[in-house]
Amino acid sequence: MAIKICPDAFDPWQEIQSYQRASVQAGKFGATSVFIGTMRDFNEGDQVKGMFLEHYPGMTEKQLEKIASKAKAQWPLLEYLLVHRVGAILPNEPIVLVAVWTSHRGDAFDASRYIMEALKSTAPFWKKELLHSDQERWVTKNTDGYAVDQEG
Amino acid sequence: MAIKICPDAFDPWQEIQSYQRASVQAGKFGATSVFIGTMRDFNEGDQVKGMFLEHYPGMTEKQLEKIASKAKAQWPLLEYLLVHRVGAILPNEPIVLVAVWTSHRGDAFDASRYIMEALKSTAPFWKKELLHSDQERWVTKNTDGYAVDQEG
Amino acid sequence: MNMSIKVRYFASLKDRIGRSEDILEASEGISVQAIWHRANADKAMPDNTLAAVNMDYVDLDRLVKDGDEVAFFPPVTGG
Amino acid sequence: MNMSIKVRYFASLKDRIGRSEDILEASEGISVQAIWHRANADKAMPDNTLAAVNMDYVDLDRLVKDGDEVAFFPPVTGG
Repeated sequence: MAIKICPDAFDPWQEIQSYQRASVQAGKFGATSVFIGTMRDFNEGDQVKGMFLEHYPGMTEKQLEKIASKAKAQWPLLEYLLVHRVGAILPNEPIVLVAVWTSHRGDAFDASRYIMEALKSTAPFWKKELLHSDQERWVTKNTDGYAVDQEG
Repeated sequence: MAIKICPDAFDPWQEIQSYQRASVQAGKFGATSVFIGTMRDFNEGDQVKGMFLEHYPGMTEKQLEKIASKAKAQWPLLEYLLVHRVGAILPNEPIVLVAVWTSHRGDAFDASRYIMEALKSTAPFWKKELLHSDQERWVTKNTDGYAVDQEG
Repeated sequence: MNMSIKVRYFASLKDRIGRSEDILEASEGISVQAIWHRANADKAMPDNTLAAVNMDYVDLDRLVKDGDEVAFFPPVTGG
Repeated sequence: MNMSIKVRYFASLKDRIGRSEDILEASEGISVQAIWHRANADKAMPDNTLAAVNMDYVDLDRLVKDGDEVAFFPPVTGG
Protein backbone atom coordinates (compact mmCIF):
# COMPACT_ATOMS: atom_id res chain seq x y z
CA MET A 1 0.00 0.00 0.00
CA ALA A 2 1.77 3.15 -1.14
CA ILE A 3 0.87 6.78 -1.74
CA LYS A 4 3.39 9.11 -3.34
CA ILE A 5 3.41 12.80 -4.21
CA CYS A 6 5.98 13.40 -6.97
CA PRO A 7 7.52 16.80 -7.64
CA ASP A 8 9.32 15.38 -10.70
CA ALA A 9 8.21 13.51 -13.79
CA PHE A 10 7.58 9.81 -13.20
CA ASP A 11 7.31 6.79 -15.46
CA PRO A 12 4.06 5.09 -14.50
CA TRP A 13 5.00 1.71 -16.00
CA GLN A 14 8.28 1.71 -14.12
CA GLU A 15 6.51 2.66 -10.90
CA ILE A 16 4.03 -0.19 -11.29
CA GLN A 17 6.68 -2.76 -12.18
CA SER A 18 8.93 -1.81 -9.28
CA TYR A 19 6.04 -1.78 -6.86
CA GLN A 20 4.67 -5.08 -8.07
CA ARG A 21 8.04 -6.78 -7.84
CA ALA A 22 8.75 -5.46 -4.37
CA SER A 23 5.34 -5.60 -2.74
CA VAL A 24 2.75 -7.73 -4.49
CA GLN A 25 2.77 -11.41 -3.63
CA ALA A 26 3.22 -13.58 -6.72
CA GLY A 27 0.46 -16.07 -7.48
CA LYS A 28 -2.13 -14.44 -5.23
CA PHE A 29 -3.49 -11.69 -7.48
CA GLY A 30 -5.64 -12.43 -10.50
CA ALA A 31 -6.54 -8.88 -11.47
CA THR A 32 -4.66 -5.63 -11.83
CA SER A 33 -6.49 -2.47 -12.78
CA VAL A 34 -4.51 0.63 -13.64
CA PHE A 35 -5.55 4.14 -14.47
CA ILE A 36 -3.15 6.81 -15.68
CA GLY A 37 -4.06 10.44 -16.21
CA THR A 38 -1.73 12.20 -18.64
CA MET A 39 -1.42 15.87 -19.52
CA ARG A 40 -2.93 16.69 -22.90
CA ASP A 41 -1.72 19.52 -25.12
CA PHE A 42 -5.26 20.90 -25.46
CA ASN A 43 -8.17 21.64 -23.15
CA GLU A 44 -11.53 23.30 -23.69
CA GLY A 45 -10.61 24.13 -27.27
CA ASP A 46 -7.25 25.76 -26.49
CA GLN A 47 -3.70 24.59 -26.99
CA VAL A 48 -1.93 24.15 -23.68
CA LYS A 49 1.84 24.23 -23.41
CA GLY A 50 2.30 23.59 -19.72
CA MET A 51 0.59 23.23 -16.40
CA PHE A 52 1.31 23.97 -12.78
CA LEU A 53 -0.19 21.59 -10.27
CA GLU A 54 -0.61 23.19 -6.88
CA HIS A 55 -1.51 21.13 -3.83
CA TYR A 56 -2.02 21.45 -0.10
CA PRO A 57 0.88 19.52 1.41
CA GLY A 58 -0.28 17.43 4.33
CA MET A 59 -3.96 17.62 3.45
CA THR A 60 -3.27 15.93 0.13
CA GLU A 61 -1.72 12.91 1.82
CA LYS A 62 -4.40 12.86 4.48
CA GLN A 63 -7.22 12.86 1.94
CA LEU A 64 -5.55 10.25 -0.25
CA GLU A 65 -5.09 8.01 2.80
CA LYS A 66 -8.78 8.43 3.57
CA ILE A 67 -9.76 7.50 0.04
CA ALA A 68 -7.52 4.44 0.13
CA SER A 69 -8.92 3.37 3.52
CA LYS A 70 -12.44 3.64 2.22
CA ALA A 71 -11.53 1.60 -0.85
CA LYS A 72 -9.89 -1.04 1.33
CA ALA A 73 -12.96 -1.21 3.53
CA GLN A 74 -15.21 -1.69 0.52
CA TRP A 75 -13.21 -4.10 -1.67
CA PRO A 76 -10.71 -6.87 -0.86
CA LEU A 77 -7.62 -5.11 -2.15
CA LEU A 78 -4.38 -7.04 -1.96
CA GLU A 79 -2.28 -3.97 -2.78
CA TYR A 80 -2.60 -0.50 -4.22
CA LEU A 81 -0.27 2.16 -5.50
CA LEU A 82 -1.27 5.79 -5.86
CA VAL A 83 1.08 8.36 -7.37
CA HIS A 84 0.25 12.01 -8.06
CA ARG A 85 2.45 14.58 -9.68
CA VAL A 86 2.75 18.17 -8.45
CA GLY A 87 4.59 21.25 -9.74
CA ALA A 88 5.39 22.19 -13.33
CA ILE A 89 4.15 19.62 -15.87
CA LEU A 90 4.56 19.36 -19.63
CA PRO A 91 2.15 17.82 -22.14
CA ASN A 92 2.38 14.04 -22.37
CA GLU A 93 3.69 13.75 -18.80
CA PRO A 94 1.68 11.55 -16.44
CA ILE A 95 -0.27 13.36 -13.71
CA VAL A 96 -1.79 10.52 -11.75
CA LEU A 97 -1.42 6.77 -11.45
CA VAL A 98 -3.76 4.42 -9.61
CA ALA A 99 -3.05 0.70 -9.59
CA VAL A 100 -4.87 -1.95 -7.58
CA TRP A 101 -4.24 -5.65 -7.25
CA THR A 102 -7.08 -8.01 -6.29
CA SER A 103 -8.09 -11.66 -6.64
CA HIS A 104 -11.04 -10.93 -8.93
CA ARG A 105 -11.55 -8.44 -11.70
CA GLY A 106 -14.81 -6.85 -10.59
CA ASP A 107 -13.13 -5.61 -7.42
CA ALA A 108 -10.13 -4.25 -9.33
CA PHE A 109 -12.29 -2.28 -11.76
CA ASP A 110 -14.60 -0.96 -9.06
CA ALA A 111 -11.86 0.02 -6.63
CA SER A 112 -9.62 1.78 -9.15
CA ARG A 113 -12.50 3.80 -10.48
CA TYR A 114 -13.70 4.68 -7.01
CA ILE A 115 -10.23 5.86 -6.03
CA MET A 116 -9.93 8.03 -9.15
CA GLU A 117 -13.35 9.60 -8.75
CA ALA A 118 -12.81 10.27 -5.05
CA LEU A 119 -9.38 11.73 -5.77
CA LYS A 120 -10.83 13.98 -8.46
CA SER A 121 -13.48 15.34 -6.12
CA THR A 122 -11.71 15.49 -2.75
CA ALA A 123 -7.90 15.52 -3.03
CA PRO A 124 -6.65 19.12 -2.78
CA PHE A 125 -4.88 19.59 -6.10
CA TRP A 126 -5.43 22.51 -8.47
CA LYS A 127 -4.37 22.85 -12.08
CA LYS A 128 -3.24 26.10 -13.65
CA GLU A 129 -2.81 25.89 -17.42
CA LEU A 130 -0.32 27.85 -19.46
CA LEU A 131 -1.92 28.39 -22.85
CA HIS A 132 -0.17 28.65 -26.18
CA SER A 133 -0.90 32.41 -26.04
CA ASP A 134 1.11 32.56 -22.74
CA GLN A 135 -2.10 33.33 -20.90
CA GLU A 136 -2.48 31.45 -17.61
CA ARG A 137 -5.78 30.13 -16.35
CA TRP A 138 -6.96 28.03 -13.46
CA VAL A 139 -8.93 24.95 -14.38
CA THR A 140 -12.24 25.49 -12.63
CA LYS A 141 -13.80 22.09 -12.90
CA ASN A 142 -12.99 18.52 -13.72
CA THR A 143 -14.60 16.88 -16.72
CA ASP A 144 -16.35 13.49 -16.62
CA GLY A 145 -17.43 13.91 -13.02
CA TYR A 146 -19.11 11.18 -11.07
CA ALA A 147 -20.76 12.00 -7.79
CA VAL A 148 -18.62 11.07 -4.80
CA ASP A 149 -19.33 12.19 -1.26
CA GLN A 150 -17.31 15.34 -0.60
CA GLU A 151 -16.84 14.42 3.05
CA GLY A 152 -14.34 11.88 1.76
CA MET B 1 -5.36 -0.70 -32.63
CA ALA B 2 -3.78 -4.09 -32.02
CA ILE B 3 -4.97 -7.56 -31.09
CA LYS B 4 -2.43 -10.27 -30.30
CA ILE B 5 -2.67 -13.94 -29.40
CA CYS B 6 0.53 -14.97 -27.58
CA PRO B 7 1.70 -18.58 -27.35
CA ASP B 8 4.55 -17.49 -25.04
CA ALA B 9 4.75 -15.56 -21.80
CA PHE B 10 4.51 -11.79 -22.25
CA ASP B 11 5.41 -8.82 -20.09
CA PRO B 12 2.30 -6.64 -20.03
CA TRP B 13 4.13 -3.46 -18.98
CA GLN B 14 6.62 -3.90 -21.78
CA GLU B 15 3.80 -4.50 -24.26
CA ILE B 16 2.02 -1.33 -23.18
CA GLN B 17 5.14 0.80 -23.24
CA SER B 18 6.20 -0.39 -26.68
CA TYR B 19 2.73 0.05 -28.06
CA GLN B 20 2.29 3.49 -26.55
CA ARG B 21 5.63 4.72 -27.88
CA ALA B 22 5.01 3.37 -31.37
CA SER B 23 1.31 4.03 -31.84
CA VAL B 24 -0.26 6.47 -29.41
CA GLN B 25 0.02 10.13 -30.32
CA ALA B 26 1.73 12.13 -27.59
CA GLY B 27 -0.26 14.98 -26.05
CA LYS B 28 -3.64 13.77 -27.34
CA PHE B 29 -4.60 11.21 -24.72
CA GLY B 30 -5.56 12.17 -21.19
CA ALA B 31 -6.61 8.78 -19.88
CA THR B 32 -5.19 5.28 -20.05
CA SER B 33 -7.06 2.39 -18.50
CA VAL B 34 -5.38 -0.97 -18.23
CA PHE B 35 -6.60 -4.33 -17.03
CA ILE B 36 -4.35 -7.33 -16.59
CA GLY B 37 -5.55 -10.79 -15.70
CA THR B 38 -2.86 -12.93 -14.10
CA MET B 39 -2.81 -16.63 -13.28
CA ARG B 40 -3.28 -17.31 -9.59
CA ASP B 41 -1.87 -20.35 -7.80
CA PHE B 42 -5.27 -21.20 -6.34
CA ASN B 43 -8.83 -21.47 -7.60
CA GLU B 44 -12.05 -22.63 -5.97
CA GLY B 45 -10.17 -23.69 -2.84
CA ASP B 46 -7.50 -25.76 -4.61
CA GLN B 47 -3.85 -25.14 -5.28
CA VAL B 48 -3.16 -24.87 -8.97
CA LYS B 49 0.28 -25.47 -10.42
CA GLY B 50 -0.36 -24.84 -14.07
CA MET B 51 -2.96 -24.13 -16.70
CA PHE B 52 -3.55 -24.89 -20.34
CA LEU B 53 -5.39 -22.26 -22.32
CA GLU B 54 -7.08 -23.73 -25.37
CA HIS B 55 -8.60 -21.48 -28.00
CA TYR B 56 -10.30 -21.64 -31.39
CA PRO B 57 -7.78 -20.10 -33.79
CA GLY B 58 -9.50 -17.80 -36.23
CA MET B 59 -12.70 -17.48 -34.23
CA THR B 60 -10.76 -16.00 -31.35
CA GLU B 61 -9.40 -13.19 -33.51
CA LYS B 62 -12.77 -12.69 -35.19
CA GLN B 63 -14.59 -12.35 -31.88
CA LEU B 64 -11.95 -10.05 -30.40
CA GLU B 65 -12.17 -7.82 -33.49
CA LYS B 66 -15.94 -7.68 -33.05
CA ILE B 67 -15.61 -6.71 -29.41
CA ALA B 68 -13.10 -4.01 -30.27
CA SER B 69 -15.31 -2.65 -33.07
CA LYS B 70 -18.25 -2.45 -30.73
CA ALA B 71 -16.14 -0.64 -28.15
CA LYS B 72 -14.90 1.80 -30.79
CA ALA B 73 -18.46 2.46 -31.92
CA GLN B 74 -19.54 3.19 -28.37
CA TRP B 75 -16.64 5.24 -26.97
CA PRO B 76 -14.15 7.63 -28.59
CA LEU B 77 -11.09 5.41 -28.29
CA LEU B 78 -7.83 6.86 -29.54
CA GLU B 79 -6.06 3.50 -29.36
CA TYR B 80 -6.40 0.09 -27.80
CA LEU B 81 -4.20 -2.91 -27.26
CA LEU B 82 -5.54 -6.37 -26.54
CA VAL B 83 -3.22 -9.28 -25.77
CA HIS B 84 -4.31 -12.79 -24.77
CA ARG B 85 -2.11 -15.69 -23.86
CA VAL B 86 -2.73 -19.27 -25.05
CA GLY B 87 -1.04 -22.61 -24.34
CA ALA B 88 0.72 -23.73 -21.15
CA ILE B 89 0.73 -21.07 -18.42
CA LEU B 90 2.34 -20.96 -14.98
CA PRO B 91 1.08 -19.14 -11.88
CA ASN B 92 1.93 -15.43 -11.81
CA GLU B 93 2.05 -15.25 -15.62
CA PRO B 94 -0.26 -12.74 -17.30
CA ILE B 95 -3.20 -14.19 -19.21
CA VAL B 96 -4.85 -11.12 -20.66
CA LEU B 97 -4.05 -7.44 -21.15
CA VAL B 98 -6.49 -4.76 -22.21
CA ALA B 99 -5.30 -1.17 -22.54
CA VAL B 100 -7.26 1.77 -23.94
CA TRP B 101 -6.25 5.36 -24.53
CA THR B 102 -8.87 8.11 -24.60
CA SER B 103 -9.17 11.85 -24.03
CA HIS B 104 -11.33 11.51 -20.93
CA ARG B 105 -11.30 9.06 -18.07
CA GLY B 106 -14.93 7.98 -18.07
CA ASP B 107 -14.54 6.58 -21.57
CA ALA B 108 -11.32 4.76 -20.68
CA PHE B 109 -12.85 3.07 -17.64
CA ASP B 110 -16.06 2.15 -19.44
CA ALA B 111 -14.41 0.84 -22.59
CA SER B 112 -11.75 -1.27 -20.87
CA ARG B 113 -14.34 -2.87 -18.66
CA TYR B 114 -16.68 -3.50 -21.54
CA ILE B 115 -13.90 -5.15 -23.53
CA MET B 116 -12.94 -7.41 -20.63
CA GLU B 117 -16.50 -8.47 -19.88
CA ALA B 118 -17.25 -9.11 -23.55
CA LEU B 119 -14.02 -11.07 -23.92
CA LYS B 120 -14.86 -13.17 -20.85
CA SER B 121 -18.28 -14.06 -22.21
CA THR B 122 -17.70 -14.38 -25.96
CA ALA B 123 -14.04 -14.99 -26.89
CA PRO B 124 -13.46 -18.73 -27.45
CA PHE B 125 -10.83 -19.53 -24.83
CA TRP B 126 -11.02 -22.38 -22.35
CA LYS B 127 -8.92 -22.96 -19.26
CA LYS B 128 -7.84 -26.36 -18.04
CA GLU B 129 -6.20 -26.33 -14.62
CA LEU B 130 -3.51 -28.67 -13.41
CA LEU B 131 -4.01 -29.05 -9.69
CA HIS B 132 -1.35 -29.64 -7.06
CA SER B 133 -2.61 -33.24 -6.89
CA ASP B 134 -1.80 -33.59 -10.64
CA GLN B 135 -5.51 -33.86 -11.35
CA GLU B 136 -6.62 -31.86 -14.39
CA ARG B 137 -9.94 -30.06 -14.59
CA TRP B 138 -11.66 -27.74 -17.02
CA VAL B 139 -12.76 -24.44 -15.58
CA THR B 140 -16.51 -24.47 -16.19
CA LYS B 141 -17.42 -20.88 -15.54
CA ASN B 142 -15.87 -17.48 -15.09
CA THR B 143 -16.20 -15.69 -11.77
CA ASP B 144 -17.40 -12.10 -11.39
CA GLY B 145 -19.61 -12.24 -14.45
CA TYR B 146 -21.41 -9.23 -15.80
CA ALA B 147 -24.11 -9.71 -18.39
CA VAL B 148 -22.90 -9.02 -21.91
CA ASP B 149 -24.82 -9.93 -25.04
CA GLN B 150 -23.61 -13.37 -26.20
CA GLU B 151 -24.17 -12.46 -29.83
CA GLY B 152 -21.05 -10.33 -29.44
CA MET C 1 -27.49 -31.49 -53.38
CA ASN C 2 -24.99 -33.09 -51.01
CA MET C 3 -22.90 -30.79 -48.85
CA SER C 4 -19.63 -31.32 -47.04
CA ILE C 5 -19.58 -29.86 -43.55
CA LYS C 6 -16.64 -29.68 -41.19
CA VAL C 7 -17.61 -30.06 -37.53
CA ARG C 8 -15.21 -29.06 -34.75
CA TYR C 9 -15.25 -29.64 -31.00
CA PHE C 10 -13.30 -27.82 -28.34
CA ALA C 11 -12.18 -28.09 -24.73
CA SER C 12 -14.20 -30.31 -22.35
CA LEU C 13 -16.64 -31.20 -25.12
CA LYS C 14 -13.80 -32.48 -27.29
CA ASP C 15 -12.52 -34.56 -24.33
CA ARG C 16 -16.01 -35.88 -23.66
CA ILE C 17 -16.77 -37.10 -27.17
CA GLY C 18 -13.17 -38.06 -27.89
CA ARG C 19 -12.89 -36.31 -31.24
CA SER C 20 -11.82 -32.84 -32.32
CA GLU C 21 -13.26 -32.88 -35.82
CA ASP C 22 -15.73 -34.64 -38.13
CA ILE C 23 -16.33 -34.24 -41.83
CA LEU C 24 -19.98 -34.89 -42.59
CA GLU C 25 -21.95 -35.32 -45.79
CA ALA C 26 -25.40 -33.79 -45.41
CA SER C 27 -28.30 -32.55 -47.50
CA GLU C 28 -29.24 -28.94 -47.88
CA GLY C 29 -31.56 -27.50 -45.29
CA ILE C 30 -29.96 -29.24 -42.32
CA SER C 31 -29.74 -27.25 -39.07
CA VAL C 32 -26.85 -26.94 -36.65
CA GLN C 33 -28.84 -28.99 -34.15
CA ALA C 34 -29.34 -31.76 -36.74
CA ILE C 35 -25.63 -31.67 -37.57
CA TRP C 36 -24.89 -32.42 -33.93
CA HIS C 37 -27.21 -35.43 -33.89
CA ARG C 38 -25.91 -36.71 -37.22
CA ALA C 39 -22.33 -36.51 -35.97
CA ASN C 40 -23.01 -37.87 -32.51
CA ALA C 41 -25.41 -40.72 -33.15
CA ASP C 42 -28.35 -38.90 -31.59
CA LYS C 43 -26.61 -38.47 -28.25
CA ALA C 44 -27.97 -35.47 -26.36
CA MET C 45 -25.98 -32.29 -26.64
CA PRO C 46 -24.61 -31.32 -23.20
CA ASP C 47 -26.35 -28.43 -21.50
CA ASN C 48 -24.83 -25.02 -22.19
CA THR C 49 -23.17 -26.14 -25.41
CA LEU C 50 -22.46 -23.16 -27.66
CA ALA C 51 -22.45 -23.34 -31.44
CA ALA C 52 -20.70 -21.35 -34.11
CA VAL C 53 -20.88 -21.38 -37.90
CA ASN C 54 -17.88 -19.97 -39.70
CA MET C 55 -16.59 -18.59 -36.40
CA ASP C 56 -19.71 -16.62 -35.49
CA TYR C 57 -22.08 -17.61 -32.72
CA VAL C 58 -25.37 -19.04 -34.01
CA ASP C 59 -28.61 -20.46 -32.67
CA LEU C 60 -29.10 -24.20 -33.00
CA ASP C 61 -31.86 -23.83 -35.60
CA ARG C 62 -29.53 -22.03 -37.98
CA LEU C 63 -29.32 -23.79 -41.38
CA VAL C 64 -25.94 -24.87 -42.63
CA LYS C 65 -24.55 -24.30 -46.15
CA ASP C 66 -22.06 -26.31 -48.16
CA GLY C 67 -18.52 -25.70 -46.97
CA ASP C 68 -19.55 -24.26 -43.62
CA GLU C 69 -17.45 -24.92 -40.55
CA VAL C 70 -19.67 -25.77 -37.60
CA ALA C 71 -18.23 -25.74 -34.09
CA PHE C 72 -19.54 -26.91 -30.72
CA PHE C 73 -17.98 -25.98 -27.43
CA PRO C 74 -18.69 -25.37 -23.73
CA PRO C 75 -19.05 -21.89 -22.18
CA VAL C 76 -15.88 -19.90 -22.70
CA THR C 77 -13.56 -19.25 -19.76
CA GLY C 78 -10.80 -16.99 -21.05
CA GLY C 79 -9.54 -13.67 -19.72
CA MET D 1 -9.74 33.09 25.94
CA ASN D 2 -7.94 34.36 22.87
CA MET D 3 -7.00 31.85 20.22
CA SER D 4 -4.43 31.96 17.48
CA ILE D 5 -5.71 30.60 14.17
CA LYS D 6 -3.72 30.06 11.00
CA VAL D 7 -5.73 30.66 7.83
CA ARG D 8 -4.50 29.39 4.47
CA TYR D 9 -5.63 30.08 0.91
CA PHE D 10 -4.90 28.07 -2.20
CA ALA D 11 -4.97 28.27 -5.97
CA SER D 12 -7.28 30.80 -7.66
CA LEU D 13 -8.57 31.96 -4.27
CA LYS D 14 -5.04 32.77 -3.14
CA ASP D 15 -4.46 34.71 -6.39
CA ARG D 16 -7.75 36.53 -5.97
CA ILE D 17 -7.18 37.77 -2.42
CA GLY D 18 -3.45 38.17 -2.91
CA ARG D 19 -2.40 36.33 0.24
CA SER D 20 -1.54 32.73 1.00
CA GLU D 21 -1.78 32.88 4.76
CA ASP D 22 -3.12 34.90 7.69
CA ILE D 23 -2.55 34.51 11.40
CA LEU D 24 -5.65 35.66 13.27
CA GLU D 25 -6.41 36.29 16.89
CA ALA D 26 -9.98 35.30 17.67
CA SER D 27 -12.23 34.42 20.57
CA GLU D 28 -13.50 30.96 21.34
CA GLY D 29 -16.73 29.91 19.64
CA ILE D 30 -15.92 31.49 16.31
CA SER D 31 -17.03 29.59 13.20
CA VAL D 32 -15.13 28.92 9.99
CA GLN D 33 -17.49 31.31 8.20
CA ALA D 34 -16.73 34.05 10.74
CA ILE D 35 -13.01 33.42 10.37
CA TRP D 36 -13.36 34.12 6.66
CA HIS D 37 -15.11 37.44 7.29
CA ARG D 38 -12.67 38.46 10.00
CA ALA D 39 -9.73 37.78 7.69
CA ASN D 40 -11.28 39.30 4.59
CA ALA D 41 -12.92 42.46 5.88
CA ASP D 42 -16.42 41.10 5.36
CA LYS D 43 -15.89 40.50 1.66
CA ALA D 44 -18.20 37.77 0.38
CA MET D 45 -16.70 34.33 0.09
CA PRO D 46 -16.64 33.25 -3.57
CA ASP D 47 -19.22 30.67 -4.57
CA ASN D 48 -18.07 27.07 -4.32
CA THR D 49 -15.33 27.86 -1.81
CA LEU D 50 -14.39 24.76 0.16
CA ALA D 51 -13.16 24.87 3.74
CA ALA D 52 -10.96 22.56 5.76
CA VAL D 53 -9.92 22.54 9.41
CA ASN D 54 -6.73 20.67 10.21
CA MET D 55 -6.76 19.21 6.72
CA ASP D 56 -10.26 17.73 6.88
CA TYR D 57 -13.23 19.11 4.97
CA VAL D 58 -15.70 20.96 7.21
CA ASP D 59 -18.96 22.85 6.91
CA LEU D 60 -18.77 26.61 7.31
CA ASP D 61 -20.58 26.57 10.64
CA ARG D 62 -17.90 24.41 12.20
CA LEU D 63 -16.39 26.03 15.32
CA VAL D 64 -12.66 26.59 15.44
CA LYS D 65 -10.33 25.74 18.32
CA ASP D 66 -7.06 27.33 19.42
CA GLY D 67 -4.21 26.24 17.19
CA ASP D 68 -6.46 25.06 14.35
CA GLU D 69 -5.36 25.49 10.78
CA VAL D 70 -8.26 26.73 8.65
CA ALA D 71 -8.02 26.58 4.86
CA PHE D 72 -10.13 28.01 2.06
CA PHE D 73 -9.85 26.93 -1.55
CA PRO D 74 -11.76 26.52 -4.81
CA PRO D 75 -13.10 23.17 -6.09
CA VAL D 76 -10.25 20.72 -6.55
CA THR D 77 -9.08 19.83 -10.05
CA GLY D 78 -6.42 17.16 -9.65
CA GLY D 79 -6.14 13.75 -11.20
